[in-house]
Amino acid sequence: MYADWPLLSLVIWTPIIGGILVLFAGDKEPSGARKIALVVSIVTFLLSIPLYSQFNTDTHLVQFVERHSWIPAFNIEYFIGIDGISMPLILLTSFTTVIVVISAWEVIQYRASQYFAAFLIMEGFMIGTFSALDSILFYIFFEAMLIPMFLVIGIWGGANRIYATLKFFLYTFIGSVLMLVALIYMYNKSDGSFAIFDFHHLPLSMTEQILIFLAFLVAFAVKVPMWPVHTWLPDAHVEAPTGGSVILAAIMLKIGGYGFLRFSLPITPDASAELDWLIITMSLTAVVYIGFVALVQQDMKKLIAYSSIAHMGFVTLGFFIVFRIMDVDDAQGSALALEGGMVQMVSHGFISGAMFLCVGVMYDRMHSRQIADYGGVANTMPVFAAFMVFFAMANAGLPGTSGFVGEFMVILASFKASFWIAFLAALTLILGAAYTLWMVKRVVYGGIGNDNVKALTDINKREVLFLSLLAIAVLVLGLWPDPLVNVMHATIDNLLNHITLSKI
Amino acid sequence: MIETIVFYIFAFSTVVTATAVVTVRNPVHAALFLVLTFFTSAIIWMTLEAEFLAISLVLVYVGAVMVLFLFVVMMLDINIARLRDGFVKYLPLGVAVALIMLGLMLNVVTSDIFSAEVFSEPAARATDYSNTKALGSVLYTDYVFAFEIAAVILLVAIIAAISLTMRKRTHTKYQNPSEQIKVRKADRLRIVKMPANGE
Amino acid sequence: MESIYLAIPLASLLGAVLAGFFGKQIGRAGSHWVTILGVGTSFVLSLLVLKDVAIDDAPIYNQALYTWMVSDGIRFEVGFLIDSLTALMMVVVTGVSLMVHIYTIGYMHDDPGYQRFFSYISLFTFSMLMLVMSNNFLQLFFGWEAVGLVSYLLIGFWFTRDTAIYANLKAFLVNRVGDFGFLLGIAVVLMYTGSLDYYEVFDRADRMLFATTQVIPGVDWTVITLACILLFVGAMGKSAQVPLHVWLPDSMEGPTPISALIHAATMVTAGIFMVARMSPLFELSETALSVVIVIGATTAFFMGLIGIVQNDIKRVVAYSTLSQLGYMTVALGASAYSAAIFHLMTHAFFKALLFLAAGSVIIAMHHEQDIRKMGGLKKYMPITYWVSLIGSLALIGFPGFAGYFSKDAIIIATKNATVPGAGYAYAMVLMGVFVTAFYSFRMFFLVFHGEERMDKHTKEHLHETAPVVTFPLIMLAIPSVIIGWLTIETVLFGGYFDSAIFILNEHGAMAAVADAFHGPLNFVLHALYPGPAYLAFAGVGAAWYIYLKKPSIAEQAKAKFGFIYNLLDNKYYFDRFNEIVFASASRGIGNVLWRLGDALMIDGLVVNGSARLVGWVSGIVRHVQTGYLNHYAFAMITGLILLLGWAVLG
Amino acid sequence: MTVELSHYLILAAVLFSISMAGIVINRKNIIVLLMSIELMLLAVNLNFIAFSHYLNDLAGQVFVFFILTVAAAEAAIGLAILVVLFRNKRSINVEDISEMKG
Repeated sequence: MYADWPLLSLVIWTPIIGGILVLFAGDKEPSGARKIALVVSIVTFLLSIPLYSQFNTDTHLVQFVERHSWIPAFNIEYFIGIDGISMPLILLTSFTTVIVVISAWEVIQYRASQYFAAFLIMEGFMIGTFSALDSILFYIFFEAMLIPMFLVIGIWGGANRIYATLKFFLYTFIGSVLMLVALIYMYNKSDGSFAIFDFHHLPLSMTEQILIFLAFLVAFAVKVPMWPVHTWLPDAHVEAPTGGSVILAAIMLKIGGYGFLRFSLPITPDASAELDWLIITMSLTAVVYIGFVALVQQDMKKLIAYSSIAHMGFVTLGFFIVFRIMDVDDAQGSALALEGGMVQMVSHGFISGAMFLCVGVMYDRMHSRQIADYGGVANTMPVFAAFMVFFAMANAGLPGTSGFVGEFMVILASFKASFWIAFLAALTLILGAAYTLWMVKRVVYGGIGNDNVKALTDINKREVLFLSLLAIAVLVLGLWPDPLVNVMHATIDNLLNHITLSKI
Repeated sequence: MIETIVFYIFAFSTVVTATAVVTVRNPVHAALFLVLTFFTSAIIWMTLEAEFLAISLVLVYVGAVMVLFLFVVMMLDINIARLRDGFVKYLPLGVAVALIMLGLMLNVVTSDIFSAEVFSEPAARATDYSNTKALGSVLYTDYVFAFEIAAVILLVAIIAAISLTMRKRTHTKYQNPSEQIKVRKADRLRIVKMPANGE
Repeated sequence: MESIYLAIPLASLLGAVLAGFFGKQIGRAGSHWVTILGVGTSFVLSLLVLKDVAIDDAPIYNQALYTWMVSDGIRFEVGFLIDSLTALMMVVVTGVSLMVHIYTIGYMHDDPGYQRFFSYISLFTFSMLMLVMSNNFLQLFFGWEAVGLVSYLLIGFWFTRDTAIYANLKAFLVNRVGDFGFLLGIAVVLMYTGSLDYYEVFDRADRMLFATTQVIPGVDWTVITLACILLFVGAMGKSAQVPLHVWLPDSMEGPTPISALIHAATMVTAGIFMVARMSPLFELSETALSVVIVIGATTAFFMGLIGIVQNDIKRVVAYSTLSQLGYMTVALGASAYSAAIFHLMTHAFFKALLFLAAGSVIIAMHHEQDIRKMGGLKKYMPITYWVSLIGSLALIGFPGFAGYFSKDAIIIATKNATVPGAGYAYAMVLMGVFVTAFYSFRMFFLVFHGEERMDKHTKEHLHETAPVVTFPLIMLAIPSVIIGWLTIETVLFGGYFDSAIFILNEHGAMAAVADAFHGPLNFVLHALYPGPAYLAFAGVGAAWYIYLKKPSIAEQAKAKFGFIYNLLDNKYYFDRFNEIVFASASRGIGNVLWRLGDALMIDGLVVNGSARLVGWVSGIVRHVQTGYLNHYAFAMITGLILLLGWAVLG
Repeated sequence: MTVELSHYLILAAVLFSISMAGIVINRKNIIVLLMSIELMLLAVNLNFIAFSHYLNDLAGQVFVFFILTVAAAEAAIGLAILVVLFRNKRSINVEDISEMKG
């Protein structure tokens, strides 16, 4: 039934057009705007489901392909399609957007229609980024999604939002400009093609590869973000409204990780192998260093932002530890590492989103993010406290929640490469638990800290709804990750085969 | 020969009047001298067989632009004395700049590149040759787009000039018929309940 | 049979879910009924399984339930392994849990979090069952962390108390340190055997035996040793072995039923169970066994010593738990796995009994836990008195009681153990017997005998606790007396564990015990020969003399051995050390990294620094832009002249 | 002695230099500044026409045509700005117009 539908295009453009509609709905009657937004986001989510259910897990070839000439002068095409590494992220995006729309329902009163429109349009751009197979198309989506996010933080953000937006924008923008240079270089080199898969098979010398690799690294490392280009993230998160934080953490960071898999590894396999020490060092620094930094944060959002960086460190670690594993005799574990990184991305999308929503729920009531302003929230908000503790445990990587799966796979795999890499990575078990649960202790537990906490009311049905949706996702993925992992196998195996072949 | 004499006379007066433009005290006088400069150069243009442009220079420039200048200058109540501050102070610098510039340019224009051998006097035109007609035929064919753009630029200039100088008069009283029609009873009439003042 | 296996954990889970999510709807009574029904079902079915395994000699059941994930050709599965070891553990877990459930009705009677509590303990039962029934490392780790989670939730059950939430965080983090090692251990196992299934791993253990790796460059380690030590680190965390024991005494902040169930009878023994389960691996590494026995012996003796100076009734019992866990660990190190499990079982009953009895005392004393404010309770609480006596006798290994059989078996095994460190361990466990008897009866005498030191108000209200409390006590007292007698022959020498536990021939400790064993009666009579039993009697005697006969001696000793007293009172300064070195240092490092690294270096110097550089340069260049029109005009003219000059003259 | 191209060019150069001197000298009087600019354009136009004549190419005259147009537009807007400026500041002294100075 779906065979001849341009399903992927629908998933990309429905939210964008829907967003424009929402914009037209105006702010005179905000309920109209948010109803349209909810319908659009749900429709998009429903449209994205066939991408999973109709997905053929036996092949590494891209599916749901649409290819039309777009700018013939430069051979730029509207070329989209998905494979095992982009499809889960698309579903994550469409799911998270629904959650964000629900979470902003009554909370956003100021220019509500524009707020919802920004998120819907951003959703379209993000899905476009994940499905673009033409590098210029990718680049356009990649940059375009910055604009709504820039507006979201800049308009609905906190006190210091201008600084945060500028930092966010400049950081990410500077990185991507270098990527554009690399793309154009390869365009010339490949006799006029911007198709990503043509780049995959483009022979490149070591010097070329290293330069291209570094260009991509800057673009994606900022997005992930990897230490030491991470400092925009805490600021952006702190200032962003709840929905902005959720999307930022749940989806935008994933684009960096996705970029590594789609561009860096297959296009520059030799450089990746050559420079793997760099990425591994940066990743482990992210895990350990950022873990310590997170421990001392006073601001809940900052703490979660830092924990995001630490968790994303696992993603990059998983992607690049592969080269170390391949040096060892039988190379078993390399697929484990890559898939672990992927699972970690998806799981982090749920968990960090949920954590930010939890903070948002409290912020809506208390208008403070400072840990010191809370204490004993469990007394007045028992249901909320249960959710908070649950997500905190997921954040600390408790088995049975999705947070465990990715970390587990990456740690297992990295042991193959080196005992000490695994050792440092596994420190997150302790550090992650320490910073998350210490925050929980100070915020949720204890006697009622002050009169403001005493006046808190427990979460309403709407808040229960979106938190439980996420809780179910986290739990299901933790108890049965197979459906997620299964779709990646063919693509990951193909990628592994590809990167073992030298391009020099 | 006659052309040479004409050229020298008008070239000389152009230079003199131009000098006067930049040196006289009163801006009104300066504007008038500028008008004279335009006149004399129009005649020089005539000698170069650019009749149409010569005429337009007089009509458009002298007739419109310079009159505008005069209007503005006379309309505004300008403190001339203040504007002349530093005239003497900057005179040497101005002369020096002009001389350097002139020297450099003369260096170029008197060189052999522009000598009479290279740029000889063109053959005389046929008597029925019309400069205006020729100009028109290229202007409306080869340069038609540029011409249109020029028209747009003028339009923009008009609108800009008007909108810049337009003043909002806040105290003017006027009627708004649509508001008058839309008015309802509730807008004008308030029924107040008063306690009955009965005996 | 498969559905029964599945039903055992799920019955508990169902109870937990019902009480947890619908606690308000089904009410307080509803909550305890569903959970007790759930755990009761689990218990009955577990007994059925035990009968099946022990009496009917059912074949080992090893089946995957479902595939958790397949990656890189490795199947991660969730499944059950039901053999003698599992069956025994299941019965112990569900049995003690059932008793604790019933006891809780009385203990938590007035608590507002009643439903939550029942939900938690049922959830704990589920997690523990998943742990012991697992047939692979992944699920083991699941259960491992899940019981840790429930323990965290339950220690912090009274979350308004600062001490409770401090203790639960501490417990979770210390356990995480253990899990950290455990996870790395699992990674070793997976990477060298390519599987996480127990049996497949055991089959391929020789791959680890002959492989070496260099953790520290230049030093070759046998992989199996590395794997076993890492796995044992996990056990150290969960079973509270030195130096990861610090969480257990603090965990007494939780409600007493929890202390009985989780922090005495079941969860803390997960480490012991795990090592026993891994016997085919540990047997292959002499070094690992040696580490195990030394750590265990240290815990057994030194933690017992601390018990002498504690005044909180629950903490005394907690330190005795630590010490007993040490005994079990020693048994593991001595390759006497079955003795360890046997002690685990007897200990589960009598320690749960002691805790619940302590809880009974605490209820009667209106939540007063200081034994210095008790005394002479015997006449007020006869049932509690007698069950406490039984529990204490079992604990000190009084001949004939359950603890005697298991502890004596361990001591004999240790004596015959050959791994390095066994001699040290033997000395420690022997001294431990005396210490155990001493602190147990110190507490017993201080609580139940002697003068009545409580205040008047409390005294007036003193009475025996309700039947719902005393019933589980009696139910636990019975096995505390007889279970050793009944089962020693089967469990230790009857080849019951042959299918589950693997012992190399050269590790003959257990065989030596078997040689010395000629029936339970003979084993009891064996106590008459000079040996540990006399040490226990001496301990009781000393306690009686010092604390009942001449209480002044205690004070004098305290004054005279001030240094030792302080050392013990401060628990060898472990807490202080951790507080300073780990907690403060982590925060310090975090602060330095954040303020220096992130804020100053990266943000300050690089990010804002580059912004400032741009600002600084433009601040200088800006002066060119004076804002005066004529300056610009002049600049233009100058530029024009220069350009022209360059074109003409250049 | 006939008139050659260079004569016209010299005349244009002299005019240009005078207007440039005018800009420097009358740096405070914005009206004269505008007039100087007109003069400058006149010099340029003269060049265009002279070349057009000697090269026999009408393109030069077309350019002058456009320059005249733009110059007229420029003068109109410039004067309009001037008027607004005078209204607001009661002065057309260049030194008073330094709002751009940060």
